[in-house]
Amino acid sequence: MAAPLCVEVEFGGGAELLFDGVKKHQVTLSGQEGPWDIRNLLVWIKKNLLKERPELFIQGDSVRPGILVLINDSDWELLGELDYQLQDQDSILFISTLHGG
Amino acid sequence: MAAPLCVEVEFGGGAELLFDGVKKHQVTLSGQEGPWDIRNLLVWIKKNLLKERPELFIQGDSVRPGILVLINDSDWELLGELDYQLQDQDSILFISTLHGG
Amino acid sequence: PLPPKAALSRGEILRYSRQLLLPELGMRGQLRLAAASVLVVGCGGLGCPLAQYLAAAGVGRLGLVDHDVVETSNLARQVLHGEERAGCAKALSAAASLRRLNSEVEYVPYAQALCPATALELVRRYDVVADCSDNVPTRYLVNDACVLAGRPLVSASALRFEGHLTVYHYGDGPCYRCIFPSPPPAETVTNCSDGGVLGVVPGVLGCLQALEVLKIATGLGPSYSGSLLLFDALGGHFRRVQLRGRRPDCAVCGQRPTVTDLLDYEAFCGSSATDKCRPVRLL
Amino acid sequence: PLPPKAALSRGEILRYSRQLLLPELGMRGQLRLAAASVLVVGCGGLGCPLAQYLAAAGVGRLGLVDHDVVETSNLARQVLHGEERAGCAKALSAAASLRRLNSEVEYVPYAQALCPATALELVRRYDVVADCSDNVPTRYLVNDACVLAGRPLVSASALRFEGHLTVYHYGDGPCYRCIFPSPPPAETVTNCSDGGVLGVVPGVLGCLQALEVLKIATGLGPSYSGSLLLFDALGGHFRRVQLRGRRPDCAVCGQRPTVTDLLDYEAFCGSSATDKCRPVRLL
Ligand SMILES: [Zn+2]
Ligand SMILES: [Zn+2]
Repeated sequence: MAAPLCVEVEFGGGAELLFDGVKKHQVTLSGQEGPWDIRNLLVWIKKNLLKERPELFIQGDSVRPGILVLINDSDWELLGELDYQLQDQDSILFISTLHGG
Repeated sequence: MAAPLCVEVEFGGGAELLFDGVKKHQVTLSGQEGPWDIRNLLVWIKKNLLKERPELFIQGDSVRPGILVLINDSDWELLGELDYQLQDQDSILFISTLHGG
Repeated sequence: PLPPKAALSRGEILRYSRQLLLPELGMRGQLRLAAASVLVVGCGGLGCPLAQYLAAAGVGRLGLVDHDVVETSNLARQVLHGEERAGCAKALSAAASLRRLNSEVEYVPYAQALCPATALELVRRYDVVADCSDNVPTRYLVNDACVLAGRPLVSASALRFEGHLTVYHYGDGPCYRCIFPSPPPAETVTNCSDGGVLGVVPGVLGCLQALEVLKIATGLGPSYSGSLLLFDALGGHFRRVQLRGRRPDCAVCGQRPTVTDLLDYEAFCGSSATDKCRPVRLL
Repeated sequence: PLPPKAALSRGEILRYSRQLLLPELGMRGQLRLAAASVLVVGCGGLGCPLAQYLAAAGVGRLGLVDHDVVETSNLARQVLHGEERAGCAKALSAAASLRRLNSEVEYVPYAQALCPATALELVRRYDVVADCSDNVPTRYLVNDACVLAGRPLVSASALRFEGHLTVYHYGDGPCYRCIFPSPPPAETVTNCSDGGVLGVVPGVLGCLQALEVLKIATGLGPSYSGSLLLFDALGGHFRRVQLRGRRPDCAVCGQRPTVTDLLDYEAFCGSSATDKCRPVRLL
């Protein structure tokens, strides 16, 4: 049984508009059987934070194309993507890419 | 006898030109009788780092007017100015104010 | 200050439509902006991009102060002036260029140096002041005039590859004298003619300065009151540092001010606000 | 690419004197800049300030691509165009304004959309490309053309109060497809007409983008290859995040590329590069 975790979940680039316009969320993830990874976190976000139209944020078990995930300010691709195991006090940032000029 | 300290000393805004153009200096301050404070650090900098024209950096026992001192990114005035006691791994930034437009 | 504005014309609604769409700004913010006046002190490397974006955004009135005339060596950074403006007063050149971009803004060019005899009266006619000047006496003069007139001051500066930005005298925040009670020795002051500058560095800073002005004028509030932004263009680094609060013993904004009228700032600083033939300085 | 330049004229030395004073740039950097050519894709909110500072700094040749014409609703951020340019092609309007600022630069306006049939040939004529476009198909098209032609790509974007900046396909750094292998669903894409934008936000980003172009063109090297700058104008926050490196399995810059020619990017993205009457989108 893993201990509960506190993480900061942030949204930007417009992704926050799916979360009532709130950019920063302090999130407590309760202790559970296995460790918390990004895959679980996405399920948790969909259930607990997403206010509308989940298909604009989640696609399958990952984020939709055009959303970049940053774990402690580093591209999640460097850290195992969905399999990254969350640590206490991690900061997870979901940025919707901008295309405007 | 206080333990030796490692601090980062940085110069900017043109103050680095008195230090061979080097902006960042990793500095080890040896153990000494009393604690290291900014007053001592200035004496140390004058003796060990300053390459030319100390009067453009130091005036009396302080920095000359127009140089702003930041301790871990906070104005030294909030932290006791010359009397601030250095901690290991502190970052001390000396910024010469710019006036160009 | 201008009278409040009740509504936008159809042309204005079209022109500002992309800003009106922003819920944080919207019609309310745009109307505040249209009723706001901004004094730009210096139409050089900072003043050009700043005035450009303030005019484009639809500020009501822009005062443009500069005693200088356009020279070829200005054109690598002072983007409102063109080649055919060589020899023209910068304040007039800036106003002419801005009018092409947005003729609905009122432009008031002052082709003269800001001087202690008139600065206070001038600053009182505006809601927000942007210090885009290039010398120490003017920076103290603008600061003291803003404190005495009760106006917020958005200040930026740039030299070589570096730039600084902060907001003075806003809310409980410090003024320039709170941070720098004494002027620097004249021999330590470098200007752009001596030290050089990459033109786009004041470009970045002037845009950020315009953003702070716009946030103050629309009621969103500034981000850099009581903190200072340091920009290092070579490394692409931005760094925000925390400044002290207002000093109770500040000579101009403190509890018992000793500066209650504008002074002779050239004497105070030991340097000139307009002389361009200063000796080469080291720093 | 332009031929190397051996020396500056007396007029150029005067014009660029403040940059020539910078030891990191100097005569060597200025000559490299004078021999450099930059393709600006999009003459809107980003392209205007970018082209302005590249022209002012003395880049040798500036290509200016935009299929669009100037409208009143552009003027709150597209500062190179003026009121009297309404209805003119943006590429021509930009070139005309830039010529007033610096007639020594060669301007090549292309008043047409960048399209797959000609983009590769066009990009090959320039040393550095700046993506100042406003839609997804063009961003993939510019990226693929830069990778296939072997050119560094300085990319910025802005919407509402936010902006992003990075450098693609420079050294070992990733390309746009390395980061975004699949295009976003069309219904998640917001442009400035739908979402709004504060004009000075693309102003800040366009200036920073120009700075990256200048550092590449003068040999100083970029600061944002492999990292991404996030700017939040409401909070005044800058944040640099670390991106992945070049992906060995990238479809265009990887070890076994499947994209070896330019494609139909509108079909790939399911959206149009030029249609301005897209339905309102949420994100
Ligand atoms: Zn004060
Ligand atoms: Zn790639």
